Amino acid sequence: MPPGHPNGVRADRNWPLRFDFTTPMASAPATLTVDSPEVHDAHAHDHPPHLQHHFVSSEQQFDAAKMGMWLFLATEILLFSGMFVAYAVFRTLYPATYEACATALNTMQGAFNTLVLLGSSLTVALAINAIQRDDQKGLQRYLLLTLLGAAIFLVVKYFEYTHKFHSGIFPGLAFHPYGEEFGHLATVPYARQFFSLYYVSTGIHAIHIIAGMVVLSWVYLKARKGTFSSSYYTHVELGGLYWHLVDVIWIFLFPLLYLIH
Amino acid sequence: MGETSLWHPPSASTIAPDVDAIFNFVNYVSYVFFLGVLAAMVYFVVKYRRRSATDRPAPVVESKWLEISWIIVPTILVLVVFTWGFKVFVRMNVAPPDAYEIRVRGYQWNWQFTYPEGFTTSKNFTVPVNRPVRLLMDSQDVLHSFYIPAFRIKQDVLPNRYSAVWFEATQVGTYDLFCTEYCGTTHSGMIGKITVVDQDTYNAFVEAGGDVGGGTPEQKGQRLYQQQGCAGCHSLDGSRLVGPSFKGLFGSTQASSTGSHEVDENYIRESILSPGASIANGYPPAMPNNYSTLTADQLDGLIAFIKAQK
Amino acid sequence: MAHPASHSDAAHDDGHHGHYVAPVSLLLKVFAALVFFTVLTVATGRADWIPSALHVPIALTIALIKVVLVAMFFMGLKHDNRVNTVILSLTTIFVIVFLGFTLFDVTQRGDLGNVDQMTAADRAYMMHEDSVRYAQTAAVTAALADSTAAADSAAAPSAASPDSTAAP
Amino acid sequence: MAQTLTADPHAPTAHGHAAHPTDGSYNYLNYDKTFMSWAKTVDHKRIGLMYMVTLALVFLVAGLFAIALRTELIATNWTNYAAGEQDAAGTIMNANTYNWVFTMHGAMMTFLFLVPSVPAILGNFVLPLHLGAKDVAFPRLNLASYYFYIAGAVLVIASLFVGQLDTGWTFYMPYSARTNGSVTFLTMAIFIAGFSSIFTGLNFIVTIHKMRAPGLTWNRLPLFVWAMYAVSLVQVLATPVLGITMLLLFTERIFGVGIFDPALGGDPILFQHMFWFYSHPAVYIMILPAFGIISELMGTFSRQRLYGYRAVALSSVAIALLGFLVWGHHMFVSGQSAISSIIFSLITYLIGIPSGIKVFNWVTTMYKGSIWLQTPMIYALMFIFLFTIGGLTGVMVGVLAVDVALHDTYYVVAHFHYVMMGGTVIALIGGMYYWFPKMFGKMYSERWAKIFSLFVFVGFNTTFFTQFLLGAKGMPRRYWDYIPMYEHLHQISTIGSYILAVGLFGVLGTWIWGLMKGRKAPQNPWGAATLEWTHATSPPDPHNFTATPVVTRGPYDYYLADEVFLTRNAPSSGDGAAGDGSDGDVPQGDGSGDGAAATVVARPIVRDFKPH
Repeated sequence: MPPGHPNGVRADRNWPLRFDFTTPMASAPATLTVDSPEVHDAHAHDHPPHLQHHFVSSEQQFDAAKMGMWLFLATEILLFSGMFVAYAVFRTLYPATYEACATALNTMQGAFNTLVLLGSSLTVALAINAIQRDDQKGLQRYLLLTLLGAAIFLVVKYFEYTHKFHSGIFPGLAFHPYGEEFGHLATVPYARQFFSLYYVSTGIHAIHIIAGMVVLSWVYLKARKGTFSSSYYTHVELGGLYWHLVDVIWIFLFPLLYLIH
Repeated sequence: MGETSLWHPPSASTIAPDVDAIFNFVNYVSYVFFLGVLAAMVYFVVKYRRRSATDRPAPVVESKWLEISWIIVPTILVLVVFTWGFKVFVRMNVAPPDAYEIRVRGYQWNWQFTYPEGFTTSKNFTVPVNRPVRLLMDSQDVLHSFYIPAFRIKQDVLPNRYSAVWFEATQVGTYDLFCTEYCGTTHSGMIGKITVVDQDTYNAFVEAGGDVGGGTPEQKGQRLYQQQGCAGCHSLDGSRLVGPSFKGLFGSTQASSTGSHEVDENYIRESILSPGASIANGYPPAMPNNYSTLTADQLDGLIAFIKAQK
Repeated sequence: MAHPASHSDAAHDDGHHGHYVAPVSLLLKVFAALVFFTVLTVATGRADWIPSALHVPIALTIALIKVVLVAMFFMGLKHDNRVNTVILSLTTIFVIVFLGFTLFDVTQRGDLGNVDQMTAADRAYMMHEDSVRYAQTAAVTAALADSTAAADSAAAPSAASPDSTAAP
Repeated sequence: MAQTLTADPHAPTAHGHAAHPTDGSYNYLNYDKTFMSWAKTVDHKRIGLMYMVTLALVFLVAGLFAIALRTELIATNWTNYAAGEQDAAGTIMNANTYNWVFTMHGAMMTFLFLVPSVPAILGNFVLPLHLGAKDVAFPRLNLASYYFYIAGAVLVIASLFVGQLDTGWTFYMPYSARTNGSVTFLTMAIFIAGFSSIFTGLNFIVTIHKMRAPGLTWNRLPLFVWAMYAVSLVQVLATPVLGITMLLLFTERIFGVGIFDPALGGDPILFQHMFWFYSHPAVYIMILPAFGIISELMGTFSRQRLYGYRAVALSSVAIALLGFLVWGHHMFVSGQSAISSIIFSLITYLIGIPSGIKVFNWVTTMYKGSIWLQTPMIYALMFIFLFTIGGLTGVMVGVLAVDVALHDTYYVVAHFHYVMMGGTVIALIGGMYYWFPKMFGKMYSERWAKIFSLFVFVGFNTTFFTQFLLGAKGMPRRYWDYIPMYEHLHQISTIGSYILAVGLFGVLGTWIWGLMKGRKAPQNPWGAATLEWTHATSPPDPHNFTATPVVTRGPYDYYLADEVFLTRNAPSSGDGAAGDGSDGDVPQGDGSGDGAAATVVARPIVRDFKPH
């Protein structure tokens, strides 16, 4: 068996970009047809402790986990796509409402939060970089920095929400703006709907931030125990991917909600 | 009234024969395909049945032409069907500009028709034969769907948005009208009749303000009880539906949101014209606001009818 | 637990030596670019001289560039198994399909006259319904408003004027 | 083909190297019999069986709802239609109860039965075996997926105590915002059960990509695996949209956010777009796995290479992806723009073609084969019969003008049931018969299975073909009562449903009988050529294979499958002694007994085989 092809499957790992129906078993010579007992006994050597029994190699396990995470991210993107579709439909139907309402959102707070999230994305990437170099302290430091970024984001979000609540801008039927700053929204048709969309989409996003914080805290605790090394850092990688996705969603939410002109 | 056949309800509008023609074409082509598949299956099962447990049939060479032919032929067929359906669909949607326009409002669980002459009927409506009629429809509460099988037309009715459908009836007669979008408890009772009449009869119908039957006030009230859909919520036998039963209602004492009332003529009148004003205890405020267009004559009839339910 | 089969060649169990390690300098450069694009999107978003029709396309283009940067470098797609890129692309395509068809329908409604868009009368009617539903929750609203805006009592709404939302 | 029968030194209960018997007597069913060993299992085979039991219960409940519906419709409640006299009590239930029952029937059947059905039961059980893998890629996620499903099901039960859910399984706004609180529970149930679907799909995709046995290239995958791959793509890409739709419906009810409710400025048609963006692909989630099963059955019982393997494999994926472009054909009369309707109708036809290709290929597979009419094959033929009708009537309702007349009538109901019940459920039953010996190591009774298949066939067609006639004549769906002219057809349909119920209970009976009293199944009773039959015992080892199989040929290359034929005449170890005597030609010998692997000869790979 050629090295790099532990189970003869890797030959077409680029599928579906290179999808070839006509060449069966390009990488598996006919000798594969017999499971020789010698090879069989050779497995008595030590496996890494993290390798689950149904995988052949750490490489296979890592690739599978990563691909699974990407598929999960795909579902997250499609989940948010529903919010974006609702947004697009109503922005098309009631453009004036959207322009009027966006003025109530604080662009600077939004932009600040965007930068915070981008920064935390960077620190997660740096955390992976650190563990790839077996830098345990770096890993822990960058994970903490990421969690800090997430916390700052949520604090800013908290102030944004409460500021609006104080002027009666609630989601749904409770929407009832008043006061000097936002009182004029009471006369904007469908203003409530805009803010409902705002609360629902940023709310779901905030739930994702919290979920990401839970995941990263768990990774951090594992990191403190020294679980990870340059040869095994699957959870850091997966947590990082998830965190980047939260960032990606915000990259779209920010201009769509805050920058309507 | 048109003929019913195995596959079709009566065909009574200008569009119905076109729809049926496509239906029949697809149906017959389907028979051919289905019987072909069935025949091949039966033939193969008999001809190539297993002879022994060690049968080892040689693999069959795949024929590219066979594969391509059964991609091409169905594709052509469905494109023909699509184009045909598309043409009829456009005709179905574009009403002639001179169409006679009737306003339709759906509500739980009845239809209300407002004629251009200003009068209103519920549940049943009447149209002239051989004249395009456009129905401009909306809903007061939830989605409904306006369906007349004999005319092969259907259109969802939405709250806060008008939808429209048109037809030209070709045969005098009475046809069924259904709601086909699920709309709550009495969805299956949200049915009515459309009566197609010749122009003279229609003129008489318009002159009578939509109410062509005479009789005593009580008989009139009984007709209205059916037409206006009162039966959906108010029973005559004392059984509890959405609203209080009419049996023994008149003269009884009714506890309501505004206190206790004796049910007299004025109380009934108020309950019909402004249903929200006083809600009978133990019942939901479900009565629609649709009856303010009833004439004094019609109200008299309804009150007389309710009075008679002892 | 170990794998019993014949293929667990020790050479493949020693981890991720084949993995691409993104240099720190590259990550920092990408971050700088992301910050730049954020500033750019705020600037263009607030600029009056840009025609209003272009605001959304510009904002989305910038967002797309940012996302591509994050995906390629932070998320490592550039050096990853290509199947992950395929997953992301496929997802994007389906989001576009979803958005495209739905938006297309919304802009085309009523094209053959079978449906009319909302009328002014309907809006008024809708606002009326609105206020009815609102009145049912006015008590809740008032309670919430009281608790959150006790200080701002002068401007606080009273439950008696629920119609303030109903006048467009 | 090699078959090494070295004992598995890593069986779950024995971390040492103790040898276990490899004749199937030590297997995934009995290696640990405690309750917790099932509740906490990560074995895909056990999870498959757990789904099987749970889904059978759901099917039973939802099926009894259906029987109740048909019984209510056996007579019209209009005591005097002309005079408007109606019996409000109904035949057996009043209108509110009926609305509740049809909603529960629809919602449970679609979201809790049809969507998970084949992937959860047979996919879980068979897929890793087909791949020569020890398990799915993420076994713990697989178990989590099962418990998400259970959580969803529990919420559905909870909804029963809140109020009678009466929206129909489509939850159209704004009615679903107005009716009672059970909607809130059911939307949450579907949201949570959606995770189950997503996790299963995600798991399968990764498994197929990363866990194939040596030599198992993409063009050697059994078509069941291809179908699972296509289904999983749809599950991963479509289910999240259902999730957000349900979440928005939830917030609409709780807060009144006004996204869908027109009274608050929302757009009910947007709800339909979002709902059908999931729910149309969802019908492919339901039917594609059935295609996979039928491909397996046609290949095995015709002992012939599946005709047009590539076309069938790729058409599965094509259907899965194109299935996302046609959702608007559910909305031709909804108030959607006419131009959208026209585009959606056109694309609908393009997706009809790959389905047609499959039917032709299945039929042609029988050509010059060796057709063995065992029960699974009978169900496969039944599937082709019923699915052809379902597909052709699908062409009918795809015609713009005709759909305007037929939309929301019994014609659509009948079409849907021909595809979903006549397609998915029939294929599932066929697949269950096919894999039954592998799952439990027991044979069912061929004679009784065939008798009940007749009941199912007759009952099904009587029930649903009449509904085509009803619908074409204008009978609307979701009607508690109907005008008297439809009464005779409704009565025939109801009688058919009773026959169908007898057939289905009979099918269940044959399984239970097989489980209790069936004779021991050989390793490969059908002489099939895929890995679970050639390389795994019946029932399989806890780790599936005692040695990782190596694949050297396609899944239906019977002319190369020596191991199927060479072991055939091996002396029987007395397995078949306790048979019911009805099926004398089930092959008795198998390679599982006693080192029979010695009879297996490795055979060189044949490339570019050209038959004479």
